[in-house]
Amino acid sequence: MSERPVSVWLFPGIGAVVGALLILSFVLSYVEMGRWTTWIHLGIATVQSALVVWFSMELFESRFSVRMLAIITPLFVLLLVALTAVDPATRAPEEVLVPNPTIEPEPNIHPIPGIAYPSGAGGHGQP
Amino acid sequence: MKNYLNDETTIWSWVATTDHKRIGLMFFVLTILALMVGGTFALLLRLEHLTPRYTIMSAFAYNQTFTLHGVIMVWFFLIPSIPSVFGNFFVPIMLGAQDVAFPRINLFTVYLYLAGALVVFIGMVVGGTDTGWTFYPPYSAQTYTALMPVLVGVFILGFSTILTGLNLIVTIHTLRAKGMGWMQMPLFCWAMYGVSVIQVLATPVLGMVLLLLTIDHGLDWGLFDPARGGDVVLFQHLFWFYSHPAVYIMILPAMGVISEVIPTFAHKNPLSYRAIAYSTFGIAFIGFLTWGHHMFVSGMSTFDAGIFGILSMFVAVFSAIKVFTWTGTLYKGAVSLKTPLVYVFGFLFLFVFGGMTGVAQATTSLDVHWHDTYFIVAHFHFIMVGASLTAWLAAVHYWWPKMFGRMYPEKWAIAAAILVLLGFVGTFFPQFLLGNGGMPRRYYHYAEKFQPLHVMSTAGSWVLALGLLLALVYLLWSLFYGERAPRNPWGSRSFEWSAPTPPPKHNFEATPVFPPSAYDYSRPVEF
Amino acid sequence: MNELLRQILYLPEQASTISNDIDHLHFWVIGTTMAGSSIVFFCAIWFTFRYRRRSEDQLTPQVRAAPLELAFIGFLITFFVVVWVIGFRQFVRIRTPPQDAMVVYVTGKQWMWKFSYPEGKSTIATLVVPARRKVKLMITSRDVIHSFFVPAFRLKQDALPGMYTTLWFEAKSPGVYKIFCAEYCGLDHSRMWGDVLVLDPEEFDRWMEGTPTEDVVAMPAGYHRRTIADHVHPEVNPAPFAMTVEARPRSMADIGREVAEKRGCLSCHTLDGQPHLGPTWRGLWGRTVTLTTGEKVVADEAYLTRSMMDPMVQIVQSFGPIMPTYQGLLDPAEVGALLELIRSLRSTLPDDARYPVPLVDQAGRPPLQHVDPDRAKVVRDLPAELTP
Amino acid sequence: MHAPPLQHHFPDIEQQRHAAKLGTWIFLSSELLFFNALFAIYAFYRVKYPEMFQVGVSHNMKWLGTINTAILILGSVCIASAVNFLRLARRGPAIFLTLVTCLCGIGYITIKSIEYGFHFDEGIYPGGAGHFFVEHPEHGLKAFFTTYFLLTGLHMIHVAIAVAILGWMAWWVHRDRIGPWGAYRLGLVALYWHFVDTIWLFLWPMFYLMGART
Repeated sequence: MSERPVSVWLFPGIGAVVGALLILSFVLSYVEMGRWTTWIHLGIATVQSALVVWFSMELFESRFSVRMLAIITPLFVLLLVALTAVDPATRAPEEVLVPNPTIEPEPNIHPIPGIAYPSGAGGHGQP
Repeated sequence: MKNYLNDETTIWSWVATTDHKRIGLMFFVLTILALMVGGTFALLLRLEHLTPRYTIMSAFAYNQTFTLHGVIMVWFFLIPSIPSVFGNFFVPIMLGAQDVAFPRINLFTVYLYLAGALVVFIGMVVGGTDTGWTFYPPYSAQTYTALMPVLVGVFILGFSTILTGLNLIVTIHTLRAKGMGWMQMPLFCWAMYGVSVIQVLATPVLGMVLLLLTIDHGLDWGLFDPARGGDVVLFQHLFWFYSHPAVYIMILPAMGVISEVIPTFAHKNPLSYRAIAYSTFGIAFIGFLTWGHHMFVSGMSTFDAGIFGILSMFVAVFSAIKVFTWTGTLYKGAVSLKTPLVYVFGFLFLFVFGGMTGVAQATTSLDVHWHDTYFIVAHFHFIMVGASLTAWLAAVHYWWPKMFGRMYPEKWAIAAAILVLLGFVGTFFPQFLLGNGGMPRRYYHYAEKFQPLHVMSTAGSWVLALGLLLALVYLLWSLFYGERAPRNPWGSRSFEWSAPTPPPKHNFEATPVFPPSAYDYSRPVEF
Repeated sequence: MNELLRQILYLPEQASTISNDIDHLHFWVIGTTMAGSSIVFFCAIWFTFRYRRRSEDQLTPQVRAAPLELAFIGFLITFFVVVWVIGFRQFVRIRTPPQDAMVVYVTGKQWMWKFSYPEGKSTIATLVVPARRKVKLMITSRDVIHSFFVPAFRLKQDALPGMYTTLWFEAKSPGVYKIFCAEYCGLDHSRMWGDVLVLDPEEFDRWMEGTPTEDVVAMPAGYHRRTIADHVHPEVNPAPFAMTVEARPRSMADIGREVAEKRGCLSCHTLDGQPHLGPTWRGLWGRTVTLTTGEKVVADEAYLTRSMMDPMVQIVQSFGPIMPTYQGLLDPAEVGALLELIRSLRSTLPDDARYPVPLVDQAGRPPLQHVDPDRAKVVRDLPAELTP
Repeated sequence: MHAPPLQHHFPDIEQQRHAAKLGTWIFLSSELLFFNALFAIYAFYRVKYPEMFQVGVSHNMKWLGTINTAILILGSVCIASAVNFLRLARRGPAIFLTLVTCLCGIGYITIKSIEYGFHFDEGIYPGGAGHFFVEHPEHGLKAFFTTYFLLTGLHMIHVAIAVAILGWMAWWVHRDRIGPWGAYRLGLVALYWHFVDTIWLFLWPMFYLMGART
């Protein structure tokens, strides 16, 4: 944190730009973008967070060590997310198997041969 | 003469100290206790394997023993053993600072370690868990043993590691002495910087994974339960994203110690300072890309296995550069063979052999046969015990005079070193052959044909235990009866030897002025 | 040379076609490993003696060796990449099963392997395959992760619950090869063994036609074949005064089973999936159940406890209102134990999973494309007792 | 109006400030990695069940999510200006803006709780419990909503912590009559708030926008 204060209107300005991007992203969510939906929304979010990090977190006046950290950590996020997401994406398609033969119980016949349902009161067969 | 040990001797001055040297000593005692507990579990496991079926404990007790052996050795000894002890103690002195950047946080890490150890001990006493130190669901989500305390204990300990890493990074960035740039710093500080980066960036993922497993086990949210859309391979991805960098957390400090010991005892500058410094960073960052080689046969896609295979190969290149530079440092030096150097030679052979078998496993097709067999057990013990424990012993002997002001008995130390190295090879070399023969890991009951190799391995483990006990005995003896250590017993040019032995509370009488390089042996020693 | 190196490295015999190539790569990589580490070690020893310290204040020159180091790195990178390329090509060969392979379904269950053949035959712990024919295994698990590992074939594949993984091999010659479970799966993980019984194709056909395994092949003397009851067999697990299998800490599910027997639940309900007077408890947990009123309910703790205490309110379709109420008879611990028992029987396969056993070719079902039609027809006409 | 205690082992106050800022940034990096594991879970399940995630996303209420994002951005602007005012030695507006940020945080938590209430009404509970999953038995939905509750729940906890610390800092600035020299300490807490805000800037499209065409 350096001692030099900045103009009072810098941060509201940044807030306005981020807000505008917010509205843009919200509107875009109604537009049918097909494959690009994910990347566009994430792109806008990256721009927004880059603005917040660069100005609000005073990265513009921090020393090199802090900036390096602000660049490396998102790289690690990208690294884990990408390499974890590649696995299900490139898995071999599930084998086509014959469905499991489910045995449908016929209504009035008891599943065990030789045992009949007690008919009459409490009998199972009523519709 | 006033030094950090007898400055003030009330209990409170130790319990609430913010002196990085006292905190290093406290971690030193705690990690040795952890080594003893973990070591006894290891000996019990080896005893059990004398006969193929029941020997001294039941299958359930065996499963608990190897789990606790893994948890205690990995998290309570290997990870904190060099960064928290020698990193805390020597990095400020090497940089010419009076203390670490955040002394109070440093003290907090000791109490986090104690809290984590207490919770895991409760778990151990209450029943201990039998899932292995890798906690793979769905078995870990279904086991009815005391899994939760162990998970919470390791979660707490994770924060202790993160804060130690944070402390060391900020210290190295902000507290270097006047005129000491990044390339004038001793190489041990480079290794501590690399380790701290991994600690800060990898341990949070472990914290989250253990938290998720606690939720899955306790609240049954079924995040990894395949019947509810979960996927067990996902847990393995997240667990190994932490656990492979954790393996580099264990080996990088060992490399830092070796980069300090070899120049001192060879009285020669390292073959190339930049090679070691940059390969530390290489290992720290590429280490994050290679976790998939633990999962070649676990249902991961073939394409992903290929990517992880080639990335795992590149990490080995950086380790090879370091080994090449260390061996080159001995060339044209003035080598005097003392105990730390005996351990270093053990390190060199075992680390290269262990490391190359690691590269062999990265060739995906060979790993299909080796995965989850004793070949893997032998490989990581070659690195963890053969390289990391040997380097820890070298560090203990190398810095013993500076820490306690006493010299250890040289003859006994070399005998103990020979015993440790021979015992180690006797224990773990047969396990390579067991792995080739197809003996799976974590087996209580094994096929008869593997018995001779198991008996050999158990005999080796007794020799290793004997060597370590001998080292403990003469080191304790030297604390009281060892001869007084001079300021610079090894004639080293590294900066920590310029401080008086043992160093006062604020490390230096006057603010130190260091020579331009920590390894300049072409000029006579100044301190 | 191959045989000598195999003996030295204690590798089992090379029984599958892929195992020869894997072992060749193995010898190359282990050879360089041994060479590399011994070179480093002897260099260090040699430098120690050649440049031992003669006097305490001896000074040493600053030495620079950048080009040598770059050459060393270059050689290493090329060696690693070459080894990786060979290794990955073999890995792809292992992981892509051929189209014309014969299919066998493998199911790992806590501490045993079950094999089922599309022709309808199924065996426990013994996988019978014809020699010199490609066999594709469809591997899954009923509860936790297991790993199907045959050292002699140099092959291994994890059995994941809720997912089918594939593994293929081609056995070279008849014989009996051990199967191990390589992924830790609980108490008797170390006893979850099995055998791959490789037969000549004609013998395999006779076995498939129903002659029991013992008559088909003479097992080597004293070869202990694994059966279900093995892990309780005293000779296999003699733990006289330590923890025997029975004395291991009983989980809630074991207590629940005793409560179910004591309270007479098992007289109407079954645990292994067979329909009986009451609905079966296997796979009931979390399943959507349709009631006689046609309404759908998830069988969770609430539904199960309510139907224990007041069974007449929600009766499952096609079952009679014959269950007595247990209000006041069961104390809370017993109810909890019963719930834990039912929960332990839940099916970890997703509901829409294709369960492979037994898939005998029937009129109303699509033809089994991966089975030769003539063999399926022969097996179908066999008397019931010969096909378990 | 005394200067902060210059700790014995720091050469000068500027070095101590840089150390404090670097320490906070490293702590934020470890927090980001803490969230990273959950981002990886979201990515894994989104790739595994793409169409179920579209259904899940379109099921969430987009309006509430957007209002929440606007609130957090407003909070971020206020706290940044508060640090700036404190550096200009105008303590009144600084305390006022810090309290406004606290209010934003509380507002965010109430809206989030209301949203959770709507989910519980529909029978959506974490872990795939609840009658919603009886009508829609697909697995992807169970995975989506469990990840949703985990990520937004953890984020809400972080917002609660931020509100608590900001409240304490506002009281500290007021009680000790803090001058411009103390601005860097308020700045550290501002960093934490901006971090929480940045995480939500990513969570918002992930759970509300991506694939929600209705």
